Amino acid sequence: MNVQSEETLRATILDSLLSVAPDIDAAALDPHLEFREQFDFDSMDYLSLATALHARLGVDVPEVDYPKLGSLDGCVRYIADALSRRSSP
Amino acid sequence: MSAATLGATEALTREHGLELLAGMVRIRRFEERCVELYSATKIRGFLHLYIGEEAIAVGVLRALRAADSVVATYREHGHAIARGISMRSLMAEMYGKREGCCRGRGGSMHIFDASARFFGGNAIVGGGLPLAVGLGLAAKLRGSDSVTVCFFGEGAVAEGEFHESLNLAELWRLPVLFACENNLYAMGTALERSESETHVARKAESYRVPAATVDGMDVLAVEAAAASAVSAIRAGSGPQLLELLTYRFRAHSMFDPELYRDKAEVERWKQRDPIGALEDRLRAEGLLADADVAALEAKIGAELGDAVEFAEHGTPEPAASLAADVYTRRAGS
Amino acid sequence: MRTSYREALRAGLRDALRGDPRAFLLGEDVGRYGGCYAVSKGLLEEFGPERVRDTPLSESAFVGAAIGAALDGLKPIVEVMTVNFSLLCLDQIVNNAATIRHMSGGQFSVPVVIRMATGAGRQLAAQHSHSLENWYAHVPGLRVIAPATLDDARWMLAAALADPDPVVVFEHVLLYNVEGNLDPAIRSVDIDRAAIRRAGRDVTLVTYGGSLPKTLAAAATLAAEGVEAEVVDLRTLRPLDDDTILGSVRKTRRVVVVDEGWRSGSLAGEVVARIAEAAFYDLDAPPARVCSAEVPIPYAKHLEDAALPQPAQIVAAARGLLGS
Amino acid sequence: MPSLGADMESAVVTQWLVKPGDRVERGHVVATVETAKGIIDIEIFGSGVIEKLAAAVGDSVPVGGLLASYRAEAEAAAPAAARAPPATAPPEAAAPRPSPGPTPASPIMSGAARPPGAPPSRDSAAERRLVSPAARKRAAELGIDLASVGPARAGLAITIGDVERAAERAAGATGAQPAAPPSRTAGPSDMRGVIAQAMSRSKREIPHYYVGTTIEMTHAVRFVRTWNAEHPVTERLHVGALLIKAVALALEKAPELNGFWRDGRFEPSAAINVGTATRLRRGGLLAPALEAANRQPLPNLMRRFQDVVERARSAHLRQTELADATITVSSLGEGGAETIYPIIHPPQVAIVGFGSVVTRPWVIGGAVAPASVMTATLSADHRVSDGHRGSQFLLAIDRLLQEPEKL
Repeated sequence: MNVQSEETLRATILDSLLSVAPDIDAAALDPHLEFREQFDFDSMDYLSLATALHARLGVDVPEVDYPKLGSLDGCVRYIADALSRRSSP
Repeated sequence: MSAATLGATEALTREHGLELLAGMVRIRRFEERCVELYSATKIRGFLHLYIGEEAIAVGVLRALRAADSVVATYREHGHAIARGISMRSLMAEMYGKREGCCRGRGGSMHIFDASARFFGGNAIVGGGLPLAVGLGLAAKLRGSDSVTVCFFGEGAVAEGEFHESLNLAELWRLPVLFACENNLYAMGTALERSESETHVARKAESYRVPAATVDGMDVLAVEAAAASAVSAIRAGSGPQLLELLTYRFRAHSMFDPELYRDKAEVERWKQRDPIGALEDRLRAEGLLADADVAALEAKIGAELGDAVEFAEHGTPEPAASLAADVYTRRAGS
Repeated sequence: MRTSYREALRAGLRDALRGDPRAFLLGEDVGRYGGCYAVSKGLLEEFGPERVRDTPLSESAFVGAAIGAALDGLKPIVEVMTVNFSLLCLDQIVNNAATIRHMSGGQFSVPVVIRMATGAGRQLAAQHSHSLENWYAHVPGLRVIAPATLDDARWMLAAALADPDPVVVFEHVLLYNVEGNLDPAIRSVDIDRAAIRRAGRDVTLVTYGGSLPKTLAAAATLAAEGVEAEVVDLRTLRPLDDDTILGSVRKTRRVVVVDEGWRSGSLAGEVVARIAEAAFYDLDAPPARVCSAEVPIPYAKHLEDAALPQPAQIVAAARGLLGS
Repeated sequence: MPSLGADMESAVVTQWLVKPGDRVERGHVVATVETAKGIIDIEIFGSGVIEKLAAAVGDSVPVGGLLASYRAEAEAAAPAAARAPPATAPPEAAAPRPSPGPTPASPIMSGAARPPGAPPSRDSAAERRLVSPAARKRAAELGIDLASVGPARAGLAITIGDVERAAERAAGATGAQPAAPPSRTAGPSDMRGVIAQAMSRSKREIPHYYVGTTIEMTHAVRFVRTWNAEHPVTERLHVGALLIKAVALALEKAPELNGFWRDGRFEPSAAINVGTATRLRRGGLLAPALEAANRQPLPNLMRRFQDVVERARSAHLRQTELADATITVSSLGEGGAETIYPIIHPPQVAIVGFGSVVTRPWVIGGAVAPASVMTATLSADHRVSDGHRGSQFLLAIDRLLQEPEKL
């Protein structure tokens, strides 16, 4: 995975995040910090985020993995991993 | 006048006499039954009785042919029966049944019959006179020799339509016989209380319409006057008017307290009952026996009983067809 | 072909008298005088006094006589000088012509056509200027029509004569001198339907008779402001063509009814009521009416103008509904 | 300042459309004011000449406070009898809505402001918002709350075009342009005020009673976990959906908890529309309704639940969704407190509170063991129901949650 594609992925994830929570300030987002802390996310928000990511990227995140979607960095890591697993046999 | 002078100048055959008698008795019995049926609430609305005036309808209408036309008033049961409209058709109309001549739309005051060229009872006093003028105009424009008889009461003489119609009919020389049934009262208003000139015939003369005054209680006199007038009209004389002096024996409509006329006056006129007068003359001349009267009454009783039965068993016009015949082609608003 | 409304009516009369021996014209001064508004000028010479029949000033008798003749199957065409005079024969029209078919249980029809002038605009004051179309349009048994265009003036009489029932025809006095070209393609008109005289999407202007030219003028003014008004000419005042009226209102959602009659109890009120009953939920604004002021029509020109619906009022009413 | 609804106590003047000396006619819009529900036109209730503007733009004026005075025809200066329509449009559809409630009499309604001879009663036409019949019909078809639609210009009626434009904006907002709110749904700044008013009214007017119980959630939690392991993300469940469904089903047998208190009496609702109190990230909360929640299969209810929560948090709710609820559920969710004692949202008559699901010692089969449990509370209107009925209702919810597969 090259830098270019990670940036694209990050933008897509951020877009998905904003589609679920359009009221958050993307400029002030801290990629390391948990959404729960930054934006008061609850389980419904995580479910919505997982649904949005599934719609955009086709990645079905199991419920047990929701905690891994906790921050933007976490999301990028998890999704990139899932995508690479899917593309390689 | 007395019964002895009735139709003094007319020769009378038994057959002719019995026809006239039967014509008047049919009307009389029909209306007497109507009174009963009205009291039993089988007939509703206004019911204006012709009792006492039968000689006019019978006498005048004998002068007409099938192609002639009749325009009548709201007191028109007598005219309708004398013109040959069946008792069944009339009684069913009184009952408001679909078998009635107007399918229950007209009732007592609005009898119409196309086959009899009977253009209506008309409940607007004077409203029929212009129609008669129009029927006369149609005959003239067609070049036919048919005559229209227009019945109206003396009350209509106060309406403008009387004057307009007489003027127009004479102006255009139309074949119309204006038959004024002068029974002295327009509802409760005596003629002398409403007219400066109480001789209707004189009013007609002012329009140059030939006019005669006739004893309306003498069926033979009426018949003779009408025959003469109609034949002149048919020959192209233009309109004529007959003022037929008569009297209604009963109230204006079904009941009224008759405050406007004297009981003695009513009794006096009843002595001149046109039916009784004709009977008297026929008996006096040996043309009528008790058995004739009994046979006549039995026949009329049967006809009337059949008519009532027919009306009783008639079908009410369905309310769904309420709007029928408002227009020829459609129901619209 | 250049013609006037008056000439178009006359051509219709001539057609009728030529085409049907049962037809004849009668009325005050229709013969030698040539008609109060010169509509029947020349017809006496062509058809003779039996069929172009002058009458005395006896509205009840000659209208009643026409009804009587119609009862016997003739096709009389009566001219009553003005609607105001027709009140003298209201009895014959309302109590006889309109009722006899029904009262006789369908035995008799009354195929009479009664023409009368109506309306104001010629400074004839209160006894020659009124618009009482709604009086007749109220009565079941009558058909009431109001030709407002040259083509309708030309062809409506034939349609009226073809109707077996009594037809009252209203000719607005201001229309007699209107000139224009007849549409050669039109050889008959449908007196069951209203006509869309101008298509538009923003507001419906419903009118009839003498108010049609004013309403079209108002529509032109509105068009210059970008408002596309649809103009519905009722043509037949009874029975009303609900489908055309409602169809237009459902499209534009706004309606102004222009009626030279007085507002109270007016035909405009009837049109508005039907719209409210049948198209309430399609309306985007309350229906509006432009009617005559509730005064007997006065003589002086400026007063007469002030009493009558004018294009400016129609424009204002439409603007009011559009909030423009 | 006219009262524009029972919940309104004051409003901020946003614009004056007249100045002293202007002639005004009854029905003219003289000013606009901002209320919790949006910007509303103020109509004048009489005709005359404006004398003085008593409030400046930006001023908050309490209901009944003086906005301006005008000189009525042939009269001395009178307070401006300005009235505006209630912000809440009359009900459009069969579903019950909260009514605007009675309007308290205010000084501006009295005295010289009234035209001579006019009765002292309220003028309903002047209060009514002008909405065309076509606009009402279209709004009902599109599910657009008319309170969220404004006329093309102050003083005009709302037309079908206005409704359709509002619908287009709403459609656009839920699609590509999330930044444009479809309606004048209360924003964060005035959200607090709305809550304050509604809750003050609730505590002032509604005699609450409270019952509570602890519900074992082992089965429900396991059911959701199993379901979610077996289903893709688009079909997953949330415990909250089970709670809503249980409440809705239990309500079928507790009609006195479902409906509205209006005009001094209870109006039960045939429909069971469960409002879900949804916390917003920037503070405040909204309670969009899940309509006919008792009749929807759980997966459908879940999708709808997820949808309204998402849209509530992104300010895409329609006003109807806020007005339709016949009862409210307030659930604290995971990681929260164990018990909540919620306050009824008027004109509803009950609210159900669920605490966080926690692991606590629990007696199972005579022995104490760790179990997932949750506290359920009911706050209900004592004018309509009693504690015993409330208690039965909670126990019914408990029973339903023990068999989650049947929900």
